[in-house]
Amino acid sequence: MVSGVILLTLILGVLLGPLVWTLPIDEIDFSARLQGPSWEHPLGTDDLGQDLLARILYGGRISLAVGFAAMLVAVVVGVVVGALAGMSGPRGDAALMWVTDLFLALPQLPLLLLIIYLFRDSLKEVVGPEVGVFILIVAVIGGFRWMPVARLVRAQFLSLREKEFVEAARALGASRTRLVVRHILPNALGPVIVAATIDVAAAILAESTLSFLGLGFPPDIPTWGRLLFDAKDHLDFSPHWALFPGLAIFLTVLSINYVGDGLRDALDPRRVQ
Amino acid sequence: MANYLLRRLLIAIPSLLGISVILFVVLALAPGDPFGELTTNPAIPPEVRANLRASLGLDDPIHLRYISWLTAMMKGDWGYSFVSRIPVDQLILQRLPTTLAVIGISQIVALAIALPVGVYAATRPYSIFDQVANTLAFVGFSLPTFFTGLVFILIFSITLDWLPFVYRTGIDASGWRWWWEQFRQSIMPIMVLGLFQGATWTRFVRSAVLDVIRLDYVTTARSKGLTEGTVTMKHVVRNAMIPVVTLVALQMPAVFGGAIVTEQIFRVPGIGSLLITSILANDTPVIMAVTFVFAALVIFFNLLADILYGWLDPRISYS
Amino acid sequence: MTEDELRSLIGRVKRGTLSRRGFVKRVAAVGLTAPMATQLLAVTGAAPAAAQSMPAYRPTRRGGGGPLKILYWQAATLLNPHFANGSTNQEAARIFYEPLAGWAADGTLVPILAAEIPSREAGTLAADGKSVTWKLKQGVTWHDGTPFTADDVVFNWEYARNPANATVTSGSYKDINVVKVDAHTVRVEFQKPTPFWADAFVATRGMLIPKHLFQNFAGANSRDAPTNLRPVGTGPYRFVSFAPGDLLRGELNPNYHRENRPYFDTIEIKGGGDAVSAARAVLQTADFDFAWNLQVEEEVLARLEASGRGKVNVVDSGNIEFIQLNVTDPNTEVDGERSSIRTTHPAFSDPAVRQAMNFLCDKNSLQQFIYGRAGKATPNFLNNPPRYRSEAMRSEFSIQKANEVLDAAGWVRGRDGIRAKGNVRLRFVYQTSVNAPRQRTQALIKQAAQRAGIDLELKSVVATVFFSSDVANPDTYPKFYADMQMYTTTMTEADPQTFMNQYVSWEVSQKSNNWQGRNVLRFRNEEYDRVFREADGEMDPVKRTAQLIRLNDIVCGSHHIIPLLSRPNVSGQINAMRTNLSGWDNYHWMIADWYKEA
Amino acid sequence: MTERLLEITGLKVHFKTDDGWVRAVDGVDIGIATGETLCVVGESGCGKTVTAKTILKLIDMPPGKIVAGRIGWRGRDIVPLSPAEMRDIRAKEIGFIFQEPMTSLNPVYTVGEQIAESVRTHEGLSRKAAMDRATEMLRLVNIPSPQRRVHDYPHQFSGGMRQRVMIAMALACNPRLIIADEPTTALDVTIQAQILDLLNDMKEQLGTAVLLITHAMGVVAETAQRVVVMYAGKVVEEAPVGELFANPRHPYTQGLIRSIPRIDRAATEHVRLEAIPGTVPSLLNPPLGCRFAARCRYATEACVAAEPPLREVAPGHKVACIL
Repeated sequence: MVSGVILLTLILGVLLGPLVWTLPIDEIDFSARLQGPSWEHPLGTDDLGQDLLARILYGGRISLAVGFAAMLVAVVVGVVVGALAGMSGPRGDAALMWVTDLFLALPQLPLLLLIIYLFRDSLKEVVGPEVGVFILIVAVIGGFRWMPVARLVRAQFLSLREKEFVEAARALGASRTRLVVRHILPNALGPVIVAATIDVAAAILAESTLSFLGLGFPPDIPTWGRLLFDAKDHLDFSPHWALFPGLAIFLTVLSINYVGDGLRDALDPRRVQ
Repeated sequence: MANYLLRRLLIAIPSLLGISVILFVVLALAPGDPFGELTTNPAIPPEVRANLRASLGLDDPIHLRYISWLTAMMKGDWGYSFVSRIPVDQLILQRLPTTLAVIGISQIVALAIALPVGVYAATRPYSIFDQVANTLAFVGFSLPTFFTGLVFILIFSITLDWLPFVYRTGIDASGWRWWWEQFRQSIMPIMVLGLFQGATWTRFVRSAVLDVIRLDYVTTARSKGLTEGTVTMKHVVRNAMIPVVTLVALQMPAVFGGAIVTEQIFRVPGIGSLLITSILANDTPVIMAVTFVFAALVIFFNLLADILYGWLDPRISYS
Repeated sequence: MTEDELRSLIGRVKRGTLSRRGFVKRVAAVGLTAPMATQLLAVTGAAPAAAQSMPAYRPTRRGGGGPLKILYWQAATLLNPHFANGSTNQEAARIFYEPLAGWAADGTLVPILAAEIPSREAGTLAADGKSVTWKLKQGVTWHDGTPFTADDVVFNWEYARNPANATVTSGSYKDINVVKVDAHTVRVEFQKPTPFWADAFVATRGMLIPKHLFQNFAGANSRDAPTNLRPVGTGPYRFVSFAPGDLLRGELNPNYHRENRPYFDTIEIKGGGDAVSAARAVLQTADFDFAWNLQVEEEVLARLEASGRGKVNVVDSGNIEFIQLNVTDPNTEVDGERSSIRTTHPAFSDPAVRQAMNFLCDKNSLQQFIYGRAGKATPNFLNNPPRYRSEAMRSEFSIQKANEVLDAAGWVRGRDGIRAKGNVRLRFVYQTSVNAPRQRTQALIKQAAQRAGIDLELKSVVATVFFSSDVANPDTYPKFYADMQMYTTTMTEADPQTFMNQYVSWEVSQKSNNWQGRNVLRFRNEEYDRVFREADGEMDPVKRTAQLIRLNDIVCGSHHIIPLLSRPNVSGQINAMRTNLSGWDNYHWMIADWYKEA
Repeated sequence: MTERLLEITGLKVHFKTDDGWVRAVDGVDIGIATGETLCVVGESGCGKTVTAKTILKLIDMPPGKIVAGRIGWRGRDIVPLSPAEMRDIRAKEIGFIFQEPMTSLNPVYTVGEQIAESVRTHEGLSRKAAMDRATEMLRLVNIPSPQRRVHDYPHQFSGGMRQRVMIAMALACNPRLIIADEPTTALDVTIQAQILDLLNDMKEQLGTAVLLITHAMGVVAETAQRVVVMYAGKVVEEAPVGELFANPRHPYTQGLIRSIPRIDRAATEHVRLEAIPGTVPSLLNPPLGCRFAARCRYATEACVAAEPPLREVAPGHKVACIL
C-alpha cells in the first residue's frame, strides 16, 4: 500500500515536478557550484552549479520511462516466445528454448557495448538523437531480459494446459488461439507480473551501468544513473550530489518491488482464506 | 547419468557455435580498429597502418575470417592478441584463476548471507527481522556495484585506512603474511560482489522457502515430531533449493557482468578487466576469446545447475 | 624587437661582450620570457645545448631505496618500443630501454646513451644540415652483459624502417641513412637539409633494442620475438616479470652506466582502473609512489591533494585542446564523401560567424573551473616550447561582441531566437569524445552560444571510435562529419614542424587518402603552405622560429580553429618522491634519477 | 465408559486475519477412549481439520491461537506444553494422516527415509534398523515388494499407494492414537474403500484408537464407533454411530444423513451436502444464537436469541438444539 503511494508520488513527481520547479536543468552557474541543499537549490548543485532538483526531476522521467518501456519489451517478447514454446509441439518448444538458452549464455555487457556502437547513429538519423538512444537502450535492455519471462511463461503453460479448466475448454471445442488468449494467458500472468516489476527495477539499474561505461544517453541528459556516475568522484566532498539520485533509484526499486510482492500475494491462488 | 551428461554436452555444442557466430559477426561489424592510437600519431605513415591491418588479416571478408578462426580454435589455437602478441589462451589462463577465485568466493559469501538470512526471514514472515532483512536486500540490489565499490573504498581505504584498494598480484611476502595481504586486498571486491548477489539471492531464498513452508509435507514432517530445525533444514530448505539453483544459474551472466565492473574498480587482473581493456583497445581476438569463455562458463554453470537440479529433485530423470 | 636586433645581441653573447644574464635581462625588457631567451641562446649555439634545469640528484650510492611503485590507470601490453602504439607501452618500455638522448622539460637535449649532444662546435653537426654524428657512450652493456655498440644503433634503424616489421617508429627512420663510423660512432644522413635533426634515436621514438636478440626476428615473425615481452635493455632497471595489462616488475640493474643510479631496488608498474582512483591511491592514501596522466577534474584533484600526502606535478607540453570550425560542408555529399573539399561550409565560410564563435568560448572559466592546472587558457595553437609562442594572438570572451559581430554581418534572430541569413541557420553539430571535462566544456559553450542566437547540438562519441582510423565509421574525428569538433592534438617532440603540418593542403583528410591525412580541418591557405615549406629547410634557427610562429598566426587568425587550453602533463607523486619529468619526452625519460627523500 | 485417551474440553482456536479474528474452533468438546474409532463429520470449513491439527499443535501459530480450552492426553493437559515436549507426543503417541497423499510426502526423499525418519527420531534406531522398520511397515500396509519399494520416491507411487505409505508412517512408532484427516477424500472411489479397510485392519491389529475426520457420512457409517458432528466451529451432536443414524436429533445431522445415496454406499464421494440449502456462516462474526439457524427449516426466534447448549438426550447421545 505504502509502496504504491510512494511509487505513484515518484511518477507524478517526475511528470508534474518540472512544471512546478521551473529552474532550467542546464543553467551553469560557477558561483554556486557543489553547494549543499539550500532554499534556492533544495537538493544542492553539481560541479557546474546546475540545480540538482531540476535535474533529478527531469532525469527521473527518462529513467522511469526506460524502466517501464524496457520491462514492456522484455515481457512482451518473453510472453510471446514462452507462449509459443508452451503451445507448440516438442520440436518447436525445443527450438525456442534453445534460442532462449542461447540468449541466456550470451555475454551481455560486451554485446550491449557493441550493439550500441553499431546502431546508435542509424537510429539517430531516423528519429533524432534522444529518441534514438532511448529506443536503443530500451530495446537492448529489454532484449536481454526476456529470457526468464519466457521460461516462466512456458513452464506455466506446460502445467496449465493439463489443468482441468483448459481440458474442459478444449473439450468444448475452443480454438487454439482462443484457448491461449482467454484461458491460459490470464492464468499465467501472475508470476509474469511479478517478474515484470523486478524487470523495471533492473532496467533502471542497467541504464545506470551503461552510463557508467559511457554508453547511455548523451551526457547532457541527466538520467539518475548518469547523475550517480557524475557524482561518484565527488562522493567524499559533496555527498549530496550522489545521495539524492541514489535515493531516487533506491526508492523506486524498493517501491516497485514491494508492489510486485503485493501483486504476488494478491495473485497467489494458494493464498489461505 | 553419463549418457545424460553426454547428451547435454552435445546440445551445448550448437549453442556455443551459435554464440560464436553472433559474437564474431557483431565484432566484425563493430566500429574501431586496434590502431586507434596510431592515427593520432603523426609519425606513423599510412602504409604502415595498412601493413598492420593486412598482417592481422583484418581485410579479409567476414566469413573467411570466421572459418579460419573456427578451424584454429578447434585445433586449440586461440590466436594472438593484437596488442601484446601473446597467445590469447595464455593471456586468459593468466587471469582466469583470479576471476574464478574472486567470483567463486564472492558467490560463497553471497550464499552464506542469502541462505541463513533468507531462510530465517521466511520462517518468520513479516517479523521485524524479515522486514529489516528485506529492506537491506533492496538497498543491496538497488545500488549499482560501481557505486557500492566506491563507497567501500571511501570508508575502508580512505577514511579508515584499513584496506588497500588496488589489487596487486605481486605481493612481496610469503606464508601467513602473503595470505593475510591477499585477504586484505581481496575482501572488498569479494564483498561488493558478494553483497550484491547475496541481496538478490536472499530474496530468491526467502520467496522459495515461503513457497515450500506452506506445503503439506512440511506439516507431515512436523507431525513426525521432528525438531523445528530439522524440519526447516531437511524438508524446507532442501526443497526450496531446487528453484533457487535454477535462479542462481540464470543469474550467472549477471554475476559475470558484475565481475567486470568490480574488477575495473579494484584493478583486479581478471578476465573481466581483460575484456574491458581489450574492448577499449579493439583487440578483437581477445574480445572474441574472452566473451566466448564467458559464454562457455555460463553454459557450464547451467549444465552444473541441471545436474544439481537432478540431484536435488529425484522427480527429474536423466533418461 | 626585430630579428636583426635579436641577432646582434646573440652575436654579442657569443663573442663574450654580453653576459648571458645581461642578454636575458635585455630581451625580457621587450617582452620575451626568460626561458624563451635561454632557448634562443641554446638553439643558436651560444649556450651548451644540454639542459640547464636538471634537478639535482642527491643519493650517493646505488640502490637501497626499497621498492618504487607506479600506478598507471591504463596498462601496458607490449614492451617493444618499436611496436609500442600508445604511450602506456612506451612508458613501460622506457624503464628498460634508453635512447641516445632525451628531451628535458625546457626542450633541450640531454645525452643518455650518447657521450655528448652533437653540435656545430664539436663538428658533429654538419653545416649544411644534411648529417649528424652521434658519439656513443663507452662501456655500456645490455642487461645480459653484451656490450652496447654502434652496430646496435644501426640495427635499430634497419629494424624500424623495414616495412615488413610494421613498426610504429618507422616514420622517424624511413627517410634517413645511418652509417657506422666506428664501434662507438654513427652518422645519420638526411636527404635534404634538416633543421630538426634530433628525431631518430632520440626520446620516445629513439629507444634502442639489442641487435643480438632481435636480429633473427624480422618481417612476419618480428612480433613473435620473445624479447618483445621480456625486454633486455640498457636501462636502470632489469626485467623481472610482466603480466600484460596488469603488472610489470623490474629490479635494480647493478651494471647501470650512470653512477649512483638507480636509487630503488625494485620497480613495479601496476595498470588498470580509472584516473580518479589512481589519483586517490597516490595523493590520498599514498599506497603508490607515482601516478601518471591524471586527467581528473581540478576540483577533485585539489581536494585529494589537500589531504597532504602527495602533490601534483604539472609539466608543460605542446598538447592543445581546441575546437575546429569545419571549412567544408558536412551535410552535403559529394561522390560518397561528406565534408568534401569541393564544398564550403554554409555558415563558417563567413568570417563573422567564426569570429563570433571565438568570442563565445569562455577559456578562463574552462581553466578555472574545469581543467584547473591541467589546462592553461591560450589564444595560440602552438604554445610550447616557449620560444615558439606567438605574442600576436589575443582572445576574449564576450557574448555582447559576438552578438554585435553577427548583427553587423546580417545574421538575424528568427522567431525561435536562432539567427539565420537567407536559408542558412546558425545551428551546428558539435562533436567530441566521451570524457567528463569535454562534456562540461560542451555544456558551457552551448549555453554561451544560445545567448548569441546560435544553437549547438552536442554529440559525444566514445573515444575508441572517435580516435580510430576505421574508414567505415562516420564518427571518427578524421572524417569530421560535423560542423564543429573538439579534441586534444598532441605534440610528440620539442620541434613544431611535424606538429604544424596539420594545416598544409597536401595533408587534407579525405576519401582519396582513406581519411589518413592529418589536416582534419581541411584548411587550405597558400601562404601557410609556402611558409611551412620554407621552415622545413631553414637552417637558421631564429628565422625558422619566426616562420613557425607565423604558421600559428595564420591558422589562428583565420578563426577556423579556436585554441582553448594548452594541456600540460599532470601526474601525482607522494611527498617524498623526487622525479624529473619533461613534457617533451616520456614520463620515465629520466627514471634513473628518481629517488625518495629520507 | 472406558478410560479416556484424549479429552478435549472447551477448545477455542482463533485465527488472526486482516479483517479480524476468525473463530475457526469455538468451544469444542471431544473425547476418545483407548482403541475407539471416533468420526468427526461436518462440511468444509466447519473447524474439524483445525481441531484435529490443534491436538498436535500443527496449526500455524501465529496466525492461529488456542484461545481457551484443555486438550487432555492421557490425563495431562498438552495445551501449555513446550514445543520440545510436544515433539515427544507427535508420531510416537499420536500419528497423523493427512488429506492429500499427493502433497503430504516430501518429493525429494525416498518413502523409506521418510518413514524411518520418525522412528529414528523417537526410538533412536540406527539408519539400517530404521530402514528395516520402514520395510516392515510397508509390508504391513500391503505394499507389494516392500524391500524394493522402500527405496522409491513418492512420485513413483500412485495416490492410493502413497496414502498407504502415509498410514505406514503414522503407525511406524506404534502410537496410541491415529488422527486421519479426510484420508480418502483425494482418492478414487475404489481406492477409498481399500484405504478405509486398511485403517480398520490396522486398528484391529494394533489396537490403536482412531480419530477420523470426514465429511462423508458413508465413511462414518462404515468405520466409526462414535460420531461427533461439527458445524461452524462447534459440536452440534455426538452419539454412537448406530444411534446417530437411527435417531439423528440435530436438523443439520438429519440433513447430512439425508444426503447419503443409500443404494450405493461406495459412491458417497459424488453427493456432498448440496441437499442442505445455504452456506456455512462467516466465522469472523458468527451469529449470536444457533449457528445453523439461518439454514434450519425448523428455526424459531429462540434459536436466534441464544446459543443452545449441548445436552444429553439419551445415554451417550448429546445434541445442541433446543428442539
